[in-house]
Amino acid sequence: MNSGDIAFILICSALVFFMTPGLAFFYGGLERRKNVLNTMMSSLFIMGLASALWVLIGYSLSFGGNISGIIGNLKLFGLNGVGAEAGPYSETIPHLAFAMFQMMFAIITPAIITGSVAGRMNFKALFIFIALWSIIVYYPMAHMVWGTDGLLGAVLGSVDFAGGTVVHISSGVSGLVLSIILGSRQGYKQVSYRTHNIPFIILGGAILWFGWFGFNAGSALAANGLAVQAFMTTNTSAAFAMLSWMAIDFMKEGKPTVVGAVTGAVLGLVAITPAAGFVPIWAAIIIGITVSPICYFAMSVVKKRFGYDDALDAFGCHGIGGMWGALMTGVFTQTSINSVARWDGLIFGDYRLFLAQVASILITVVVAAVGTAVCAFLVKLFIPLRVTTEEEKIGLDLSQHGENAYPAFNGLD
Amino acid sequence: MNSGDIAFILICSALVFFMTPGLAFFYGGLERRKNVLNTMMSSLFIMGLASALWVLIGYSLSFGGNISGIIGNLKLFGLNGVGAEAGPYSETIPHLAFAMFQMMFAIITPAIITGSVAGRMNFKALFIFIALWSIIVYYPMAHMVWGTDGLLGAVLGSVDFAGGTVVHISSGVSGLVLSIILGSRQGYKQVSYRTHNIPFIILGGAILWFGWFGFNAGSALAANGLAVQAFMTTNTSAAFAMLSWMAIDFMKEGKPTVVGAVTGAVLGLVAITPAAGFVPIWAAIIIGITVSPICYFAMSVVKKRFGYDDALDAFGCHGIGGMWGALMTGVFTQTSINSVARWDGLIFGDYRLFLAQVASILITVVVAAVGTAVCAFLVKLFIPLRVTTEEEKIGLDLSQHGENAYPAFNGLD
Amino acid sequence: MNSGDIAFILICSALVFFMTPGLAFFYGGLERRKNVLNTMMSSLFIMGLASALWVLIGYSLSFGGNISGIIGNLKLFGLNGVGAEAGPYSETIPHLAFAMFQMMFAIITPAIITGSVAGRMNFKALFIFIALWSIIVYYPMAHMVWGTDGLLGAVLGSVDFAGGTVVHISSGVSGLVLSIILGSRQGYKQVSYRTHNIPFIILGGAILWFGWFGFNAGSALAANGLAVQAFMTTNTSAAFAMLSWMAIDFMKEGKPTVVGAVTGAVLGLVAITPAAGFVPIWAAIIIGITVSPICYFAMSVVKKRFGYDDALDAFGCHGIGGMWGALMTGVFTQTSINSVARWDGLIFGDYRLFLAQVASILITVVVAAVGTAVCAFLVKLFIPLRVTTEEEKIGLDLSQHGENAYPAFNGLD
Amino acid sequence: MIKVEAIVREEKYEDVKAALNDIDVHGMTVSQVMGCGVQKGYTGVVRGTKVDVNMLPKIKFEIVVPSQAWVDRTVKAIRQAALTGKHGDGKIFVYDLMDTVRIRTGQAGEDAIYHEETVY
Amino acid sequence: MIKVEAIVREEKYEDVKAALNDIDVHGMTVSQVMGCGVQKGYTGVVRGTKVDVNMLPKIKFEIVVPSQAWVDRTVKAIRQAALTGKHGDGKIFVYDLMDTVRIRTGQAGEDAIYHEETVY
Amino acid sequence: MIKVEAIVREEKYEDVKAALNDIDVHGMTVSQVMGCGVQKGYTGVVRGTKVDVNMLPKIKFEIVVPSQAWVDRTVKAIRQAALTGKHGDGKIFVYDLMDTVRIRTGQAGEDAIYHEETVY
Ligand SMILES: Nc1ncnc2c1ncn2[C@@H]1O[C@H](COP(=O)(O)OP(=O)(O)O)[C@@H](O)[C@H]1O
Ligand SMILES: Nc1ncnc2c1ncn2[C@@H]1O[C@H](COP(=O)(O)OP(=O)(O)O)[C@@H](O)[C@H]1O
Ligand SMILES: Nc1ncnc2c1ncn2[C@@H]1O[C@H](COP(=O)(O)OP(=O)(O)O)[C@@H](O)[C@H]1O
Repeated sequence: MNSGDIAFILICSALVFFMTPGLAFFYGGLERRKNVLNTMMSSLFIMGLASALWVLIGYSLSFGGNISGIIGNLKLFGLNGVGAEAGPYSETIPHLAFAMFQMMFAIITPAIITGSVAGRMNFKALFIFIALWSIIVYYPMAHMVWGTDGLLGAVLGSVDFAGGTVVHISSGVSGLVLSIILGSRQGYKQVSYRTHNIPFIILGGAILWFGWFGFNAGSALAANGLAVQAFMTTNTSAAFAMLSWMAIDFMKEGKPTVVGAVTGAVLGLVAITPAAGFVPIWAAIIIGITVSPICYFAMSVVKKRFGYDDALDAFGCHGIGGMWGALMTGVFTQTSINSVARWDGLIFGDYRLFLAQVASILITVVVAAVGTAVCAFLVKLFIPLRVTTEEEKIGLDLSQHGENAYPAFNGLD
Repeated sequence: MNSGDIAFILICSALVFFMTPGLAFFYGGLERRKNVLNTMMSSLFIMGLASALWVLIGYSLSFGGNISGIIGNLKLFGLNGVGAEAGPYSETIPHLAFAMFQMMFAIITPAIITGSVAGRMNFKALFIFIALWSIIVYYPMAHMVWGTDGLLGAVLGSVDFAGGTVVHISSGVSGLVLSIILGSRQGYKQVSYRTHNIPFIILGGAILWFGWFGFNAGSALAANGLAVQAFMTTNTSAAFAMLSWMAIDFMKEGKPTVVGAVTGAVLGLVAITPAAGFVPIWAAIIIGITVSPICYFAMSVVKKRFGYDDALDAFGCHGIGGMWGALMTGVFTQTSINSVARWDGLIFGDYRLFLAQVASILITVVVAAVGTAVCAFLVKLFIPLRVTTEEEKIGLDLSQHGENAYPAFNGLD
Repeated sequence: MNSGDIAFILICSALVFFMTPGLAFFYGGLERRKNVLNTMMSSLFIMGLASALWVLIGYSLSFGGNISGIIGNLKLFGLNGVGAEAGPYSETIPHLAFAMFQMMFAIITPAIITGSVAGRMNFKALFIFIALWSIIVYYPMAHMVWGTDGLLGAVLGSVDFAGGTVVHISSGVSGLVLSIILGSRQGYKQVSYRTHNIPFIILGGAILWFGWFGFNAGSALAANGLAVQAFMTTNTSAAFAMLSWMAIDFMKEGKPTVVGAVTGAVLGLVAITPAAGFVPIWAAIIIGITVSPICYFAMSVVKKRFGYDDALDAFGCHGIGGMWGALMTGVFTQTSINSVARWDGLIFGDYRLFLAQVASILITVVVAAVGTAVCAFLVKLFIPLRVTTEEEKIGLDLSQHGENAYPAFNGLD
Repeated sequence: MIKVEAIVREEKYEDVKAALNDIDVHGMTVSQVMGCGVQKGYTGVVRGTKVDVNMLPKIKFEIVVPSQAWVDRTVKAIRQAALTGKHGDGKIFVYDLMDTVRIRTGQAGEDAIYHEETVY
Repeated sequence: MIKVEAIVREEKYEDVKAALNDIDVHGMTVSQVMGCGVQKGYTGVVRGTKVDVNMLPKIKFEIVVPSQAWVDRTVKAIRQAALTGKHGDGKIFVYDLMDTVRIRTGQAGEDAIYHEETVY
Repeated sequence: MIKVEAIVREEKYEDVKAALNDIDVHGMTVSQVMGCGVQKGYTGVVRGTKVDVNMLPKIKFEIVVPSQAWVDRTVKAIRQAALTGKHGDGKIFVYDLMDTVRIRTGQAGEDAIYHEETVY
């Protein structure tokens, strides 16, 4: 037990927790005014639901025991036996602290999905979907990548420092699949969807960046040199990705946009996530610079070409950005930085990690896509996934929650 | 001295500090637009006033010496002698760090009161009231519960991990009493008061939850297993209380509201506060689930029945929620979790702690109610407590501060 | 290496990072609606640009080697060799952690400048200006004050705990000079500029205060008694400065304004910055109380008299407040609190530190003023500094970024 | 068909609405406007600098009524509710209408604004 | 010169705009208003307490057209687009204008609203 | 009683207000509206995707004046202040009023808008 490490993980847990409301503002600002509350609520309720599930069964299914490298078991039901002593994942902090830190990841991951389906999903259906998805997709993913004897990590040898596959690819791909199952918003393509509150996007983006330090540096599970390294690669990638998006905006439209700059920063954060504690700082620069154009292309060209309505770009940001990050981890990892990686990256002459990363990405895509389809199918048995046309027109704030976000701003109080 | 503990308490102090502006947004969003600045300012100025008082006399009166178990003395005036060495309340952190952490509680507690009187109290009267109340109610309460040889803690044996009585019951009850003394807002009951900015409520609620980790986990005064335990019970209670309010909303209106979900989360945080470092996680689940229906009842039925105008429900949330939490602490405490408690809770077969909790709640209610009446009486000698009818109509932002929160949103700035 | 210290510096770095978006909201709320995004973006892009520059050359030029006490060299280019081992500035944390913590200062400092030029500067020119200014003014300033064998610190013996000269005087004076070079906004003096969103000012101010704990306490570079002392002086000065501004408002207009209270708090934070870890708590009270009237005078009388358009008072707050703080550091410093100071302050009978402080202030003013003029001249060679009259009228959000902050609030989105 | 347009103080919004309800005028359209006139605003203070606020928020009521008799009742009710006696109480403007159509039913003229039962 | 003023449901904003475009009405001024009439709002719930919302957001279109024939076309287009058949669909008010001036050119009368090429 | 209603560019708000002050028109009511006409907006970009903004923010001035002579002066002043020569400068609409009432005094007709001393 080390009080410095405990202090660090406790505060990092709080920081990661804070990211979910940050995401609510990031997404809420991007949505149209009539849907802002529903969009925010779609992240917020998960702070309740995913916490509750995690305490009851989630931690146990993710990190307790091991069934074929795919999922844990229920021996730690209700966090039974998870207490002040060290657990199997770290010797210097209580087992419960590890469970808590991991809980915050189990909250924000499903919240990311909701960006894809903003503006049209029935809130009750979303509630059930998220519960199912946590069980069917998230806990297995967490186990496979980070759990004892997990398939992707321990067996295959792929690495994921803070959740490139578990968090970003899984949620981004699930968002895409769910948005296709739901169909596009009414008038998608005809009507232009503008953001309704850019300062909220800035606020959300800033909270995300702030919290991401806890996310990535905290994933060292100790206040040590590795945490410092992850902190620095994180900030560096975000900074360069912001600049690189600004450059694209500038070259294409002559003006760097604010939404673009914030989006770029988030992309840099997404892409460095799997790599943060494995790569040198110069690699973080490369990862940051490259992720923006790739995702810009995905959001502006690919999305249009294929015509899916990934409303707030959960797939375009987290799906694509996460894949790029996971691949680059296979390119730039140095075992001398973190010996958790078995092999060096491609650029240092070893292809094994790179192949493991590719395999890991593919398996994650399949698990997320199939799992999402299954969850959607199950929910549909009981409740329609989508709101009615009229509810959609009126807006989801009023139709799903009976509320109006800022009644005073065109109303009279 | 332990650098891990010092780091932890410093950061936790910052987190608790951040809760007061969080409360400002939580309250500000709930108020009508014309009163939003006054509502926020009612929390903000306390960051100045209560800090100043605390440094000068507050810490000394609360934690310096002991007069009949009721209050401290003035030996530590101006934090004289409170420095880098350990103090009487913890061996691993500087005495000044303890004084600082406690200061943050002395800021947020009176700020909570202001929710009850939003929309009608003269700002100057409020300023003086808060100064008096800190001295007449808060410092004695802090001393009685947490001070050396304090009446409620050391003598009676009641426990309060992070401020169920000191912070929540005392402020909630004071809010109720002050709101009755002031009288209702004009047109209360006829006119419906809607929230004016729900995203601000979300922002404030999120900051509160985030900061509450510092509030409760920090109350362990060290980065150890107890802090981890308190962190986890805190989040668990908030999560379940959010879900339980959503369930009520759903059952009663068919739609979970966003304001309700955030309110539920805050209630869960309030209720777990006295219990956080004393109860097992499963008890936190029970506390969280039960607090929402109880407070829902208080806010929607009791308030209506009795007709008092507890404007933003400081009493309904913090008063009732705090009492429930303090009672439940008497039910679920395990001395094996924290040996500060002398006895186990009711459910483990010992009634002594439960009785001490009941006594402690009653004494707190009396101190807060009488103290508030005295303070209000004193203020009234010099200055009217309430704004004029016209000032109330025009709104307190303009009449008390000469400002308009968002002139550009119907103006043309 | 000490894990408590590492945890502390990592979290403090995150806190200081968070101040820059805080500043964006503080400034954004103060500006007119049509310029809010540009105002926020002027802080935000620096999170990208200054981070990138710092990693590449900034840290090396500031803290690597020493050329005549004025600037470092390029030996640490790309943070080469700055890693997990301790560096020359602290033995208990990795060298990279120190570089990271310092990076956050290199971000917020140029962001402060942008307050002076809000509403009229060409964004592209600002981008280049900030890059140049970092190299020509900031890195030398950081080196001279804090670097090994720096002119102002090591040689002259002046002290600056967390950046009174480096951060506040340098940015405030640069803002003033740049605002004079640019000229006033159109209609300045005829048209009244009102704040457009006071809750955002509150939010920004609260985040600044919150982050400032990391700024000042973190500057102890360890979780120890000195950090606790700096934390307490910081809060105390902010609290008294808030109260003292409220008193001025009350005496002059009969009503304390919210904008004033927040401004006062920020002033208290600015003024205590150089002094935080050198002075006793009672001195923090004096510094806090005095800074508000001085800056009030600067903003309301001096600015009007001389007619410069320091739009959001970067000079009035940071320039003047920083000078006052640096002076007071020469008055109240006690070597017994922190032996980094060679001499006691004036009030304890020694004039040497005071003289060093005066010299240090003067040199900083000259470096900032000349450096800013040079940077502006260089930028002007390639690109006009100011937007066109029409662009200014339409607003910088639309003209510089093609965006509208809240289209939904008078639009119909 | 005549339109009564009243510009009143912001804080009188609820009173005017209630007064209209009392005389059984239920249909109305309301908006937020800014206005100046004899009353020229007030002087605010931002960081010690005086700032003139010379456009004040006002509420505009638009009420279409069928006859001059209704106009008189409406004007009277509004005046009573909106009066403070101080400058800035506002103005009432009366316009003639060519026609009115109820979108739901297509009814024109008086029928378009005649109110059956009020429906929630 | 005649002004057609239509108050429609908020969610019909885009439909009405499209319908007007279809009949080649390109010039219009739009604003957000609140309204009540037969439709009296809904009841919200804040923390378990019922709250009456009796002014509902509506959109006001103002379209100046040159002739009665245009009025008829415009009214018809709006009605079709804005109709739900439920209370609250809104009203259309028609006013006579004395004059119109195009600021850019100084043209008055019909010329002021006649549209040449649409320019981006 | 005649009402002059001018829809002008947002950035011309202060200029128009000043111009009206110069010709001693002090009473006015102003609101934010959106408009389209010949000028059809601009194309924004959100994350690389083009987004059409075809309703542009405009400012509506409503000024009631006593006579045609005042109308002419007012129209001229507004035109001069609001002119850029580019599409989108806006329109001025002129309406006849039946009556005007000053709420404070109950004065009707011209008296209702006649301005004594301006009061702060
Ligand atoms: N000539 C006018 N045209 C249009 N609106 C006017 C005119 N005069 C006054 N108003 C509106 O009426 C409001 C109150 O008018 P004002 O002259 O200040 O007060 P009073 O009518 O009590 O003398 C103004 O704020 C403005 O909105
Ligand atoms: N007499 C009136 N004067 C002005 N506006 C009216 C009037 N009656 C209705 N309105 C406007 O028309 C809207 C719809 O009217 P309402 O009576 O609710 O529905 P419907 O016309 O379908 O019966 C109202 O919200 C209001 O804005
Ligand atoms: N027929 C109309 N009815 C009502 N408002 C109109 C009409 N035509 C134009 N407007 C208003 O005038 C503004 C400017 O008109 P526009 O045709 O774009 O420019 P211009 O008058 O310079 O040709 C529009 O944005 C709209 O608000």
